[in-house]
Formats: sequence, structure tokens, C-alpha cells
Amino acid sequence: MDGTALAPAIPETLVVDVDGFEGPLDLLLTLARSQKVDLREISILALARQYLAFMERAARHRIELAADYLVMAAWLAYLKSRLLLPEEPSEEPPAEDLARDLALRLARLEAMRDAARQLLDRPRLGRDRLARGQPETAEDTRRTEFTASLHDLLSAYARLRTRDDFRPFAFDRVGVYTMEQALDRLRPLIGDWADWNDLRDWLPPGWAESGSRRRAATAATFAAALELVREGLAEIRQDADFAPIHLRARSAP
Amino acid sequence: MIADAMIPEPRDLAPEEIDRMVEAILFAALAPLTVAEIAERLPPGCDPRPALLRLQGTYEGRGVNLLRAGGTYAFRTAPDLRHLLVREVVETRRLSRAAIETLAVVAYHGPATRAEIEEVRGVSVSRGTLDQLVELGWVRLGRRRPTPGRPATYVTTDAFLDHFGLESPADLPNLADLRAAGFLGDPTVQEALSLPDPKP
Amino acid sequence: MIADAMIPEPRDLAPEEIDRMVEAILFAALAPLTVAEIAERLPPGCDPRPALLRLQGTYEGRGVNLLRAGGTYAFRTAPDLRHLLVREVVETRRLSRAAIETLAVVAYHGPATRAEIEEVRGVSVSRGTLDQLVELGWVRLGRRRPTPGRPATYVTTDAFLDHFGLESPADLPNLADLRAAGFLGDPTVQEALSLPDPKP
Repeated sequence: MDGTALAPAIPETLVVDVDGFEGPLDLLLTLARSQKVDLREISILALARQYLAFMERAARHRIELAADYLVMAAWLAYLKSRLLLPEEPSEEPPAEDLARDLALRLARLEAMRDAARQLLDRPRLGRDRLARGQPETAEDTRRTEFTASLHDLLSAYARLRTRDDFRPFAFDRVGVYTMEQALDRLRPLIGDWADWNDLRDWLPPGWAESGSRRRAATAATFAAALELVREGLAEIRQDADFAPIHLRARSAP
Repeated sequence: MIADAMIPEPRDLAPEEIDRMVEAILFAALAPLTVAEIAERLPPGCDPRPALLRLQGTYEGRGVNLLRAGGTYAFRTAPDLRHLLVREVVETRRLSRAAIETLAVVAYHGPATRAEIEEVRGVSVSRGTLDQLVELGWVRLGRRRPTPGRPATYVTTDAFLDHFGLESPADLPNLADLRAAGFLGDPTVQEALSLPDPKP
Repeated sequence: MIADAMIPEPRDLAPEEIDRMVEAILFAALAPLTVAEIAERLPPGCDPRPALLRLQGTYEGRGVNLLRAGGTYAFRTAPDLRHLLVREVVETRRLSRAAIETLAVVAYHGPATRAEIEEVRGVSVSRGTLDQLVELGWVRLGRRRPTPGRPATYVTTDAFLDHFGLESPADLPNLADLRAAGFLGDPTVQEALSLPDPKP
């Protein structure tokens, strides 16, 4: 099949009016209509070429297209290459099926649009068919009934769940051990550490087990150790890259 | 007078056709109509009077009668059947914001205690609000919570489902559904922190 | 059972008498009524259904017709007389193209999830589309789909049928053709694999 022969020129207006399309499928349907055949008989190869040509021209006009148009372009380029190359028997699903599926989806979108139009053309209440102009109610017995619509209910819940929209952002503090906490823990201990102590042995109780808690406590304890060194209260030592870090009290000068 | 040529001449209209027209005009009218007002709505040259007489005969003894009052015509319920319409007279008033919010919390989180409703709404819930929902038949008392004080819980009823066209409480849309359907604004920081979803 | 003795037994009521009552009840009402709502207004024990069928026959071809919309009944003017009633036409909100297409997908494919609507339209359902249809009373929530994530589904209402003059969902235009063309069935296997999805 020769797709190029079937592909008519894309009107310039299409490129300019890209905002008028409701997504790539809508654009494809508009392009497909220009082939003027039953949508399920359409040349998908020609359509893919038209779409890709459209994308190129949009790029030349520096029109920014939404990501879904680009995803569709990539998919069509892939489909085009598969339709042109001899099919590997192992490939799943066959390119022909993908092409048929796209044609079906275009035909279905067009069918639903026709259905929507026909629905709008039906004799509609309030326009073509009217209700009683003066509904009758007896005036004497009046009862108040409170009512609410589904729309009210859902809106109320949505409102409740988003009422604190503008609450200042705050980190979830669970699982965070601060340097201040580590300093408070190390400061009373360091005076007794005449010998080197492995920092890993001095994580706070309950923080040494799980991965993320251990990492948080290790980082905080290390930072606290550096602070003690800076204050001249401790000495720190590491024998090799990634080796254990040791800390001891600084002997009096 | 090219436009007039499009409209069938009155002499082409069968009496039954004019009856249909007058019947529809009087049914849809927002107020009783005079003969002149009916004629104005009919194709030019139609006289509604014979049709009005025929329709008065057609509707005689039926549940609805074509009445003439002064110079005007209108359909009215037969006097002996007016008692059937009594139930029609209901003044509907929208539920207050407090009530609809409370109802929403009970629907999504029920069984819910008063304290739980207050926690979600962030304000205290007056006795009257819950009483009103119970009286409407949309909320009833559930089991007491087996916690200190054994607080009463509230749940929604079948009448609630019926009123809101729901088949089961589980069919209420979740937060993601609500956003997708347009009931919510943009995603917020708070939601990014993943609030627990209501119990299904 | 003294009170019961006061109410005429249904067997005492001639069919024409029940017809009159149902006619009066429906003529007086603005909104369509369900069979249950009509029965509630009738003397106890009366079944309105035979009367509804008879009345539909009586009003066939007249200026006013008795129409069924799903489970509800209402008198409405005959559509061919619309040109006489322009003064009574109610201003309706114009629907966006997205809204009417979404409505069509829900009507033809319903119950439909949001993902299914998006698959057919090839574009994400924008905010304000579904909630507008819910607000108009044309779309309501159906049962959740028993698939992963239990997505909410949307279905059309009897008010939708009433608005578009449909007796039942089976009367949707071209329904049989669309079904025969395979547009309304389950998605094909390939669809699940192939086309890029619209943005969530």
C-alpha cells in the first residue's frame, strides 16, 4: 500500500488552530476525515504520515504541543516503522492489529460524536416539549421538607477535605532524629570516652534496627560528633574510606 | 408575503389539528389565556373558539377540566379530585451547610461518633443538626462505640441512599473521583501528604 | 379497623375513576412521577399501572402526550407543536462539546468509569464536565466497578430520559447500529496494550 498517494495536503489552518483540538485522537479523526473513506478502511500508514507531518509543521511554527500529542507521535512513528518493515512472526501484537485497533477507535469516537449530535437534536424538554405551565398545588396544607442534592453532598465533602489547603507546609517528623537530639545524647557521655568509641554503637535505643531510622540517627550522631570536635571537646578518626568512625574525648593539651 | 406561503392556510387545518394546538398551548401556558392570546399563538387566521368548545366537551367529567374564568381559559384539576393533590404541597428548603457537611461525614466515615464528626468538620456539631438528619430519616443511631463513655455512633440509612440515588454507601466517589469529576480544586500540599482515605 | 371502612375499597372504583385520578395527579405535577409516587396519592390498594397504559392510549396523537421516561411518567406537549409554544420555551444552559460528548458516552456505555469515558474520547475528562452533568440531574453515580481500585461509575437518570424524550435507555438513537458495529462492547484485547492513554 502506498500511503503517500492517499495523503492530502494538511490545510494551513489546522496547524494554526491546534488549540481547537481535544487531544491527539480528535486531531487524528480530523486528519482521517480528509481521506474520505469509511474510517475502518482507512490507510493507517497514510494517517501516521499525515500526523507526523502535522507535528513537524507545528514544530516549525514553534507551536507548543501538549505531551499527549508527542506521545501519540512517538507511537505512530513506531507503528509506521512496523507497518513498513517485514513483520517478525514473534512480535506481539501484530502491527496490523494495532492499526485496526486505531481505526476502530477513530470510528468509535466519530460514532459517539454523531450520537451526541442526534441526542441534542431530539425533542428536548423545555424547548420542544413543554411541561405544564401552571402546576397545581393545593395551598392549604404546607409542609417544609429539607432537601439536598447529590451535588450538594459531594461538594460539601470535597470542601471539608480541602479546607486546610493553605496550611503551611510541614515535614512529617516521624522517623527524623535531629542533630540537637544527638548532641543532647552525646554531650554528657563524651567526657568518659578516653578510648576510641565506634559511633555506630552509640545510636539512640530503638533507632538502630530499621533502615531509614538507622540512617537518620547515624547522620545526626555524626553531625553531632563533628560539632563536639569543633567545640574542642572531642577527637574524631576514620582509618579508611567507609571504615567505622571513632570518637573520643580530647585529652587536655 | 413569501413567509406566509410556508404556513398551511387555516382552511387546510382539520378541526382536530386546531384542537391539538389549543390543547398544547393551554397546557404549557404560564397563566390563563384569553381567546385573543390563544389566537395570537395559532397559525394566522385560526379561530380558537370552536376548538375551545370542543375541548371543554372532551375534558368534561375527566380528571382535568378546561375551565373558563372571566375571559380566560385554563386547565384545572376536577374539583372532586383536588384532595389527591394535597401531598404535592411541600415546601422544600435546602439543607443548611452544617447539616449537609455533617451528613457527608457520616456518609463517608460512618459509623461516626459526634466527636469524630467534630474532628473532621473542625467545629462543634450542635444537637439540632444531628436531630434534623435523624428526623429526615437519612441518619440513624448505630452501635455504641465500645470505648470509655460508650459514645453513640451515627450511620446513614436506606432512605439516604434512596434520596441521593446511590445503590450502596460504597458507591460514593473517593477523593480522587471527586477531583476528577470537578468537585475539588487543585491538589494541595496536604493531600500530597496522603490523608487517609475514608473507609470504603 | 374502623378507619378502613371509611375508605372505598379499590374494587369499588371503576377503571375510569382511577384513570381520572391518575390523570389529575399527573396533570398537576411539574416533575415526572414514579409509579410508587402516583400509587401513594391514590386510595390504598389502587394500582396505577393499568390506568397509565389506558391514559397513554387516550392521549396518543393529541396536543399533550403521556410519556414514560424510565420509571417515571409525565404529561408533555407534542414535539411537532413546538413552533406554537416559543413564548413558553425555557432558557437552558448551553452544554459544552465536552459535556455533551461525555453525556453521550455515559448514556451509551453506562455504567461508565471516568477512565472509560477518557478512552472513548481520547482526552482526559476536564474538571466541571461530570459535575455539571450531575448538577443538571442527568447523571448519577452507579455501582463501583468490582475491578482493582473499585472505580466509581456513572449512569444516566430518568430526568435525562425525560429531557431528551426517551422512554427508556433502549430508545437511544442508533443504539442497535452502534452495538452491531462493536462500538459499545468490551474493549478489544489490543486496546489494553496499544494506544497511548490520555493523561490521567
